[in-house]
Amino acid sequence: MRIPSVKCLLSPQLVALLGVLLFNWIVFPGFFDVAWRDGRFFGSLVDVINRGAPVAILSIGMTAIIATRGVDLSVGAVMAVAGAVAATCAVTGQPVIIMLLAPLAVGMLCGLWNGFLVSILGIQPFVATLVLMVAGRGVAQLITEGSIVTFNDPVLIFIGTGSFLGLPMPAVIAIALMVGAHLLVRRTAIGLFIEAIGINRSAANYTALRSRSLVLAIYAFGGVCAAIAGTIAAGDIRGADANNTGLWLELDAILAVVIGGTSLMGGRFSIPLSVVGALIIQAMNTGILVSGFPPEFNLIVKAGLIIIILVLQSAKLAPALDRIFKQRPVQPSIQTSEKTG
Amino acid sequence: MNPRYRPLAATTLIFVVAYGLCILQYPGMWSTRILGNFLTDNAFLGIAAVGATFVIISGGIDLSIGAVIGLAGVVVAVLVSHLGLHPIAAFGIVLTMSALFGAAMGAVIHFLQVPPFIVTLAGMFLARGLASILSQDSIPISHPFYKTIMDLYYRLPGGGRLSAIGLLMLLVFLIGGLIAHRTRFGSYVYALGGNPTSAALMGVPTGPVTIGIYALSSLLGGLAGIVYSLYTSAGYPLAAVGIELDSIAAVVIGGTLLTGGYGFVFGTLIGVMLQGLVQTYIVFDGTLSSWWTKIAIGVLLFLFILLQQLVFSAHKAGARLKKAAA
Amino acid sequence: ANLTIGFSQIGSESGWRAAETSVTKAEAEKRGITLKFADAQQKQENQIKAIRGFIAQGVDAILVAPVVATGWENVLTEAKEAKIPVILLDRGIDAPKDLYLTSVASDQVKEGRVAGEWLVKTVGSKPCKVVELQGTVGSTPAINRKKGFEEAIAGQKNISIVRSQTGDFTRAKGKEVMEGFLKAENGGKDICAMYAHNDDMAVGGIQAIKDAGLKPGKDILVVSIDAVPDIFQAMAAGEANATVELTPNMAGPALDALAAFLKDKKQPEKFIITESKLYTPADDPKGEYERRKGLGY
Amino acid sequence: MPTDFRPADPGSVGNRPPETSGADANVVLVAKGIVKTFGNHTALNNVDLALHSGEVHALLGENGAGKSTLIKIITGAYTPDHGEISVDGVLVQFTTPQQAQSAGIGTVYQEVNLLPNMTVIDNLFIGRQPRRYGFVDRKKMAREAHRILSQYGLDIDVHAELSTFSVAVQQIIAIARAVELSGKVLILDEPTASLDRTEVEKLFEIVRRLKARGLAIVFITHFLDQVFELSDRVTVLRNGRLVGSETIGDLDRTSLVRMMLGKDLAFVHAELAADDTEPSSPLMRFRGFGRSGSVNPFDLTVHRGEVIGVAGLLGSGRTEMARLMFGIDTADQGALDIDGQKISLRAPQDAVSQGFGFCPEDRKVDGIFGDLSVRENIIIAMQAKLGWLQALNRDEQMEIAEHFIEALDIRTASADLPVKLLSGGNQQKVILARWLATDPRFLILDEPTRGIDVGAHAEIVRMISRLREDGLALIVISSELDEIVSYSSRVVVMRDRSLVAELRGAEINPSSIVRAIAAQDAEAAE
Ligand SMILES: Nc1ncnc2c1ncn2[C@@H]1O[C@H](COP(=O)(O)OP(=O)(O)OP(=O)(O)O)[C@@H](O)[C@H]1O
Ligand SMILES: Nc1ncnc2c1ncn2[C@@H]1O[C@H](COP(=O)(O)OP(=O)(O)OP(=O)(O)O)[C@@H](O)[C@H]1O
Ligand SMILES: [Mg+2]
Ligand SMILES: [Mg+2]
Repeated sequence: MRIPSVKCLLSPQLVALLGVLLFNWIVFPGFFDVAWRDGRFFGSLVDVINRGAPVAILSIGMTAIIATRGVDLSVGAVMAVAGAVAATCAVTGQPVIIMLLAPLAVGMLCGLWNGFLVSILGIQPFVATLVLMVAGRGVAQLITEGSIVTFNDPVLIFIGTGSFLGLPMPAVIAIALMVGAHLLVRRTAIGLFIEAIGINRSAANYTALRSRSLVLAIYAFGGVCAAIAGTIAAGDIRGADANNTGLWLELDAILAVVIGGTSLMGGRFSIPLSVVGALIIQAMNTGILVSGFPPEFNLIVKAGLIIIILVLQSAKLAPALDRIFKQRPVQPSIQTSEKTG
Repeated sequence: MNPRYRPLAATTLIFVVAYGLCILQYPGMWSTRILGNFLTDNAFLGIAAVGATFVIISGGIDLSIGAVIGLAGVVVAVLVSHLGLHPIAAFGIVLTMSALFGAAMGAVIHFLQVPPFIVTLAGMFLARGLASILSQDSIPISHPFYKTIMDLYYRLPGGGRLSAIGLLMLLVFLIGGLIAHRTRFGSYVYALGGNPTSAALMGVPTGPVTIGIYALSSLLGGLAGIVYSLYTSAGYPLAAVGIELDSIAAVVIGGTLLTGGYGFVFGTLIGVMLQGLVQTYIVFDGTLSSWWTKIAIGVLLFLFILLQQLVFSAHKAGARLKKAAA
Repeated sequence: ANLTIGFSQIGSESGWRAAETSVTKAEAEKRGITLKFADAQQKQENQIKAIRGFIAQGVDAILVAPVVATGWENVLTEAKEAKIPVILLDRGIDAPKDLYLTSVASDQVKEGRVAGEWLVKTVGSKPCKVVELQGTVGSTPAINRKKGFEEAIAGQKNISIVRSQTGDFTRAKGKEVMEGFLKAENGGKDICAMYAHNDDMAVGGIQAIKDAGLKPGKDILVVSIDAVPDIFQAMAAGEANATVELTPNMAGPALDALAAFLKDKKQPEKFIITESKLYTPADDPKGEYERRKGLGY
Repeated sequence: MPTDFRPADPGSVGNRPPETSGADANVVLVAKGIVKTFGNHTALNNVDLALHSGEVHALLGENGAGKSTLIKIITGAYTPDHGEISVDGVLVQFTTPQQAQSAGIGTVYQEVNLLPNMTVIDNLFIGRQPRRYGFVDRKKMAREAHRILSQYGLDIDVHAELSTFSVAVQQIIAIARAVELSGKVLILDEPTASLDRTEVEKLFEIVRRLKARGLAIVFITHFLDQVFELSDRVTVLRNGRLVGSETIGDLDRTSLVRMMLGKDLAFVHAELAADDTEPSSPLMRFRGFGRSGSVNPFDLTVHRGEVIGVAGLLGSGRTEMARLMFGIDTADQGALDIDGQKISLRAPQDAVSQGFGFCPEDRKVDGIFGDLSVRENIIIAMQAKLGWLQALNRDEQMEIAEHFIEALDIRTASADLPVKLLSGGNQQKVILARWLATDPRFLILDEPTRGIDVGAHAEIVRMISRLREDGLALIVISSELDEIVSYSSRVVVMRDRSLVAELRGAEINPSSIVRAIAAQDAEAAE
């Protein structure tokens, strides 16, 4: 991979993440303490990447979808469905391979359904995925009959709570998925085509980009990402909570993507920056948890931080920031349109 | 007929047919009671959805409506029940506050060029947060004025009630329709949704219009909050959670394009009524478990959208795809 | 005669709620009653719509599990005009008493108090820092259960709530919040007890405690409310110390009262309060688990 | 609300405009020392412009010279970095186009900037709709709209959405709107690019009328004939600098071109088309090809190494025929053989895999990917042909892009600039490069020279000939008959969605094409 340029390290997203982490440190001085315990890292910082993983994974799929000028509101519901499927497989004693593949297959099916509505039937993404957002949670509850299906399967529990090289499994999965997805879109032409479709669908048609199959595939990928997140969420609490898994997470995922700099009007996107966006959101949540503010202030704090982040990276202010950074004699603005990372 | 109105006609037709089918299955659904309930029960949703229609036609989105409804209700309740203000004065204060709240969001959207999705999401957090700081519990409002308004209704033959808030909703739709289709501001809203760059070059004052659109949306959110507080005689910080999605769905079912630039206020009324119809149908059925309820709502939503798509895909194919990428 | 009753349920936000729904259905079936079920998806307006719909259909009676206490006067007046008796489940409402037949509910403040009293008794005079996992901000059970617990520990100088955050009544959030608390309170060494507004959050919290290398039930006492099967499993494993029961069978007493009323116009008691029973590991957790497993939790 | 443009510095009223010709009395608008930079690219460097009332002022220059940028600065769409603008001797600072409008400056920006989602009347009147009782008066607007458009010979449903009309109609509406708005100044940025002769004539008539009424008119075009026909004075820009302002009488064609390009230009002559030998090998054959409701069935055989020019009036169905040939619309009748094999075109992919290429006429809507870089815009069709997985790496892309940037003389600061920042003509070249990069054997060009400057125009015409010599088959749709004549080895004429005539050899000359186009009228007259 190319070495990220200084400019991208100074991207407003990373500055914002740093800012939120500093904020957390101010309200809770032990925030950066990391200990090694039972073969894994332990600390608030680790919690941020661990708890941020599901939204990060959702945002990976969501980034590509939004880049095509779409949106997927159903990811939260698909998480619930996938979790329910995984849990059901676990309690009915299915072989591990089925237990792991079944939720992914279901997630892909959900994604294909969304993609079918959007790309073949031409329904607006917002409503097309609203259908599954509503019905999907019903399906999940149908599978679990409204209760929390608890399981003791070591593999699922490992996925949700295990660790690898000292890092929590969810974070490892998220990082692997991020790197994989990023390489997939940037080392092939897929990324370019996604952007082209998002920027000008009509021109994409004139250029013979096979927009339909690509859009279909992207929604399917979004469904798979949601399924992975759902499996992790189930493994985390050792049970499938169809009522609450992924509830309102679609908004967090979209927020992460937008904080990551992808426009809801489609076009240029960056998967790593979306993941940074997800981390910013989680850092905010964790910060609120450890800060000791009364919970009725949670939303206000969150709103305040979002506004600050937005102002930081606002289109109008960005040039001003740029100028400040440019004054330092670091690598004079090698302005590549290549995406970061 | 002007082809522009075809989708609207199709949506209306779908509603009529769907209602007809419901009546065939449950004759009880053909009563003035149900018709009256449609208006009364959906009054606050309808009012909020009018605001959402403007926002969506302009190519934006407003996720803060539900929170504004909740906040407005709580503020009214605090002013009336705790501070002893007359409801009318409280209404005035709340409407002004909501309009300012929306204007502030519009200003951020316009001047800082931040996507409306995010600004209004922050607005949603802010409004909900303020509401739950003001009061965590729901505050009952027992002012006689509230009773008077809720007792104001026209009794239809057959036991139905044409309530004041139901009529207010119709009035808001009427005024909304006039603003959208018969005023300069309305045409600016469409222009902005069509192509903001062109609109600016053609002399549309994009800044004031953007601010106006979000102010209007929040103002109607505040009004919807007042109606909700009348409807439940209380202010509750968690009121109307998720209403923004319902109202957006109503707008879209009503034939408005989320990409902006195309839609009708009247279509939104049909969208709201269709949603009410689905819920009433499910209540009449009464056999669906919680999860089957969700699945049924999803499936019905899908059927409506599909039908609509089939009806006006021909209309869309030619014209819409040509939309310039700004 | 064959009765038709409408039941407006809040939604299906938790296992307990699902159990209440399935117990209600079972109780209705036992009595040969046709139950019209309407799920409001956590929205009061949907409940009001559903009740209006029931009135329009002319059902014989209406059961409501109200999502909030306020805002029922208008619609209940309509029901009264249509001469349809209404029975409240789970909780009372702010409305004139003549608008409903009876209310079958638990005393949520008492639930909190019972939990608090158990803690006071258990820790004695030792200093004890408590962390609290609240329910959804603004929800009635969260407010009341917090209130009751605080009342119970009010006189004890040695017991104090050091941290309190919302876990939204869910297992996942409960776990996440507890993780945060453990970091914030010296890796959990400073925490003596965890009080959760429901069992789901407690189960999540227990997992967080274990992940932090501490022993729930010993290093950190665990007390919560609801008595769902999974907390008995934890109790059997020695990981939970106490839970206060909230019975999902509100419909049984309600339908009994209704039958008596319809038969010979017998006005039932206005408030039927269900018991808030405390369960500890001494109360055969394994057996309780088995007894509850099939109830649809 | 619309009249709040403010004099920036009332003290400077009466500053002398840069032109010292003694015609100060009727100077309407002066722009002085305008500088505008985008990033580190200077689009305008110390440019002056003075407009007199009652004159048509042609603003000329190559693609990317800065003409449109200057217009946008004058009308408040951009703010200049330096320089000042005064109207009627009063310094002004327009911050929005609205203020310029209310100061009596009507503008048609390049690339029809209208609202495709709104009706014709909305587009004509937005911002100044007549009102009755506070509501806009649609009846009055409709009446007015009919009156206004009839001056341009346009009789259309004014309540229909703008997007249902062709680019040409939209262009006329944009002009009509600007004319209505202009009390002092009318600015037309390439208004004739998508108009045919008759419409251009109508426009000129109106412009002359406005001139007589004392308006100052700015006219940007790449058609030099039109410059000589209409304008009184010319100002020429080159690379963002002012080359000079001259009265038209002092110039001839060659000196004008030299001012624009900074060098002489060898004009291409029509001798290329003169060979009447039938190209030997037929490449493909459309038989009874058509689509109901769009294009009537036609027969056409395309040979290797020939250029088929397509002539016809606006709306005669030329574009629709091209779309059909490329599989954008699917033909519902007839068949296509390529090298004797039957091919079905169900989607553009099918066409591309057969080695077709298509430069659409509406580059903004169907052509460019605005936010993508010039490089990506150039390689994207080639990449689409290669598939999703076999990606060109950055260096390969760069090489291809650089090659075409040089070959077609695309003016861009770098290959990584978003293409939307290029001037219109350069965007057109980018799209051409995109298809040339796919190494096609059959290329459809729909109005390829629209909006292209003289130098590039000659270049493209030369290239068409070169491609043809390389054995490519080309179909070129153009409204410029001289141009068609200059490169076509065969000309087909369309009328009313049917292919009505085929001219070859010596028949290929403007007058016989005009005759073929107008045959219907002639028949009717008989
Ligand atoms: N917003 C912008 N950002 C960066 N560069 C720009 C922008 N707008 C224009 N340019 C550059 O400024 C130069 C002048 O462009 P302009 O559109 O004024 O050319 P033009 O003379 O109108 O050309 P054409 O005849 O092709 O329309 C071009 O090189 C273009 O790339
Ligand atoms: N002057 C006009 N008045 C009314 N309708 C028109 C006019 N010009 C074109 N149209 C319509 O626009 C549509 C587009 O036709 P098409 O683009 O295929 O024509 P064309 O020969 O390519 O002309 P152009 O030079 O505009 O590209 C046709 O359906 C035609 O009816
Ligand atoms: Mg230009
Ligand atoms: Mg054409």
